[in-house]
Amino acid sequence: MAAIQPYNATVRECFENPDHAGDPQGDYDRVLKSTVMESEQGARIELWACVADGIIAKMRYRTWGCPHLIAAAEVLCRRLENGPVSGLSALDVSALIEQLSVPVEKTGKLLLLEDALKAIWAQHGYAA
Amino acid sequence: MAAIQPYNATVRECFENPDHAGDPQGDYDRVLKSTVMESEQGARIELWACVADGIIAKMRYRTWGCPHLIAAAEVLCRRLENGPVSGLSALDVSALIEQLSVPVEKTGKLLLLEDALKAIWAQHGYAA
Amino acid sequence: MSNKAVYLDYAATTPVDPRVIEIMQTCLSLDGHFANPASIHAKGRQSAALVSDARMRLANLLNTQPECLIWTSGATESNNLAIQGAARARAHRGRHLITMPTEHKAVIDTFKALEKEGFEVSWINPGADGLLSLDTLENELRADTQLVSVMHVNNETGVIQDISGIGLLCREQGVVFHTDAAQSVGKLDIDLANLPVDLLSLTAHKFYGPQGIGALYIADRPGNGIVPIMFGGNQERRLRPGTLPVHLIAGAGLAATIAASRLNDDTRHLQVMRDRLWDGIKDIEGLTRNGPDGNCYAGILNVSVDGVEGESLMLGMEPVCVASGSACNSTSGESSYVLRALGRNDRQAQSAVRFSFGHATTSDDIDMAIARYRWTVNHLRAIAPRSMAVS
Amino acid sequence: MSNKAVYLDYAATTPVDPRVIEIMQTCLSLDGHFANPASIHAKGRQSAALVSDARMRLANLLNTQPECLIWTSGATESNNLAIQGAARARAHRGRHLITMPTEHKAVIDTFKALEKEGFEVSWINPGADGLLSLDTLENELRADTQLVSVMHVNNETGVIQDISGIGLLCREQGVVFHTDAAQSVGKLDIDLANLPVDLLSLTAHKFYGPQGIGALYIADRPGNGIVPIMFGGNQERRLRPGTLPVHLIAGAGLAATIAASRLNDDTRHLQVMRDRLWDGIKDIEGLTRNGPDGNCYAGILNVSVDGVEGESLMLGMEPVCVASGSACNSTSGESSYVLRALGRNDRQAQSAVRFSFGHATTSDDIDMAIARYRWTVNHLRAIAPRSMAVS
Ligand SMILES: Cc1ncc(COP(=O)(O)O)c(C=O)c1O
Ligand SMILES: Cc1ncc(COP(=O)(O)O)c(C=O)c1O
Repeated sequence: MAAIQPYNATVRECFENPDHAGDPQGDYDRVLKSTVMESEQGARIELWACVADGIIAKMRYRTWGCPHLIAAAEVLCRRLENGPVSGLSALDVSALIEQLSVPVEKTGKLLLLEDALKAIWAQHGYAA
Repeated sequence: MAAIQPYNATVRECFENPDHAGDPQGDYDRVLKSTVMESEQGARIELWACVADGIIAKMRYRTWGCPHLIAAAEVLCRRLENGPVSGLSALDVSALIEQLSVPVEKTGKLLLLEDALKAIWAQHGYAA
Repeated sequence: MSNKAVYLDYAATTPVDPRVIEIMQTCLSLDGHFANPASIHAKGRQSAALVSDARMRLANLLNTQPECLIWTSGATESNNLAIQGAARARAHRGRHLITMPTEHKAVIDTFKALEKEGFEVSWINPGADGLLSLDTLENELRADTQLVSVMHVNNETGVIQDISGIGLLCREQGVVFHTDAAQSVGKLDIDLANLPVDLLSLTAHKFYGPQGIGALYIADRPGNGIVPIMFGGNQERRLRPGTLPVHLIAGAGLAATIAASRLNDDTRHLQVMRDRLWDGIKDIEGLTRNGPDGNCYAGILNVSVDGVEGESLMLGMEPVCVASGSACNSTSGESSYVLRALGRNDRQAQSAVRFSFGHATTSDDIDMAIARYRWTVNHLRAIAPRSMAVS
Repeated sequence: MSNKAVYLDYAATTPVDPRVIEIMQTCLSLDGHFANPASIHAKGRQSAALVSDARMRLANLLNTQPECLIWTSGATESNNLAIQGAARARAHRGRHLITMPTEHKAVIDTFKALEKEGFEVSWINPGADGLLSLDTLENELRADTQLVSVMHVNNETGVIQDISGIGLLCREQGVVFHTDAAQSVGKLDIDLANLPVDLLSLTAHKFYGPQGIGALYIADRPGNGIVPIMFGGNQERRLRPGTLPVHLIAGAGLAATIAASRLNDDTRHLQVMRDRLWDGIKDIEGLTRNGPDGNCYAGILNVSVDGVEGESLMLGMEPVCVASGSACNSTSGESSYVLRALGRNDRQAQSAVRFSFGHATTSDDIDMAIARYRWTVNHLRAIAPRSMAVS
């Protein structure tokens, strides 16, 4: 029987344990931040990247949105934290869609996260 | 639960044992006969009354029709046979309807039998 | 009566397969799969999975895609949705429709309703064999013809129409072809991937599924759109709203799988039963077989007999359960319009008995039917006026 | 998941009562009552007797005559038949119709279809309490108004309309009054002998009967005729053709009897459950109850909460099965039009959760729902941007 399961295990795990949700605490060389929203009534996301010693020392997000968006933000932060700053340069949206089994009609939601990351990378670039 | 049973026990018994169906055999003072039909394609009935020694010595019928009509003819013959000739004068249709639990939409069928009896009574009258 | 009843009315409705009963039961109680498949919670999703599984099973039986199937309450609704839906969807192109007077009431009365709405319907009579002649159909097809509806297997006689030939003709002319397959789905091999059929109606209770559930197949072809007859929700591509009845759908799906698996065996069994019955009665004087020898579904044998009244014949047959004419009209009292269209007169049509068989039918059942039929015919002839005697 | 699921979505559909399951089973197999009730043989007559018994049971629940009830496939079909049927039957007298935007989709979409057909529909908004004001209705009634349709109990909020008052107004003006009672039949006391209702829709799966069977009540009054939407047979006074599904009808009938017997006890139980839930969450900041305190069916509690996204809220509630907005639209993704009509903004409407209870609901179920709801609201608020915070 075809299991109609809208959320895969990764989504569920991230939803239960959004370890990177919240504001960044602590002192960093630079704290980059972006805020993106779908519409006045729609989903929104705040994203922080804290840079120290040439790496991404901390990633944080806040979001009001569906479980896939929450999970996408969490997965992204886990992946980038403690990695090179170049990680901020681009989001592999299709890999994320696959990892989170995002249904086609919802893939648009992930563009929000892509926009948030782009805005941070732009800030980084201007300041660099 | 309301039993939806189109044929009561009397109808079933008469249908199984139509003892008076068939032509009359034997010698009688008078054999009165009538034939009535609903339409070319519809039900028909032949009715015989055999009179001897001032009584109805034998009643016989033949019919092509529904179980209620068969039963009505059988019941009528059983009732009149060996009774006074005045029995031929009239059919108590409503008693028959009750005895055979004839559904309303089918009561018209019994008029056929009434007509057959009337025709016999008329013959009797003319000849008397 | 129920204990010793011999059921030979499978064309009216079949009992439900025990395995189907079982799956239906798993859908009813609080710990089962009863939730609304449209609900997004976990139990709703389980129901949705069952529904999609069942749709796949039905699609497999018909060799088509699940997306082409719309659940309905039965073939009556499927016929109405297909015919009203296609006629209205294409009314701007033309208002000429074609069908036959030997169709099921659900088709006939729907076309009559469309006539009142301003559509023009050509009613093509069958030949003496019950079949639609392709030449006649070709002659009736016009530039403004939009829809042809011809049933697959006739419910009274078992006559099998050449739906492949009819469908091809329709395709050539760009006309939508609907077939009422209530009597053939699960009984004859139907391969929709290779049949030029646009719309096909079916109902589960004719193939050992539950009553109250059917489907409409809508071929995925340009121009094959229909408009709904009921409104109110997103279910079934907005073509058929209402909470999907999970137990009925699960039952219909399993019944489809079971039907596919036993199709050949069943057909052989039905042939044996039908031939046994025919052999047991064919010598009766004044007997007519309604429907040709060939080109007939094996599960139905319809006979008329001279000199015998139909209602009394039915009583005499007890406890054998058979149909007089179409079961769907049998409380209406009219004699069968299908048989009259085949050339039977009123007397013959009213004496018609439809015996129909299923996989539980035994030789003993058939022998009982033969015995009752012979007894009743003799009995009623003995009672009838000599003027009715068979010459 | 299914094992530990807590089902609080009774307004979407209920599990089937064990006694109802039992009677349904006696209708399925070869030795049971599965025959077509239209067949005149012995087994057909047994089925017909079951159907007439069930019709009587449903009539008793509603205090009406069995002749006034037509079996359908559910409330969606009943609504379509009533509304399309009455509007078209009276179209020669006038083409003005009245309903509300807070009706079920099966009513709304049917009226929208009639608008396309050339009928004029007045959509009356409810007050902030969800109720139709009788004064407003009186003002909207015109000489050419033919039909008013207002539901009894709202499926999202539980708001109970004054159908007696509405019906009286309609009677005075010679207007047909239809009510969608899908959410009230078997739950509230409905006495049709003393209610000025002309047409009433119901569905068995909302009161522990099976899915796929409903009925339309048609009051026996002059001028209350409807025309059918499907054609094809003599069943149901020619208003609804198709083989009558015996097991579904028998099940619906018994469910009606059971519902009547437990109506008062159930109501008390539902009140206790609802109050326990409300007491357990009402202190949450930014919480709004959708629907007034009074005039509400006890089996439904609908709440919105600020600062929380609806889909995530639904996931957080697992394994408690609740509805977001109306179950009937929940896969559509739109926020509830019913709540927006009550004055909620999009954000509030999309966060709405409908808890609905049944007689199997326990205090433990409620406590679990309270715990999950509180946890989820806190959890999601902690994740959300501070700009979304509840002030
Ligand atoms: C040929 C045919 N079409 C349609 C139907 C109607 O099916 P249902 O009663 O399930 O709607 C039947 C049987 O009743 C049938 O035999
Ligand atoms: C108020 C209301 N009307 C109509 C319906 C439709 O009922 P069904 O899905 O059984 O046709 C429902 C529930 O789905 C309902 O809650």
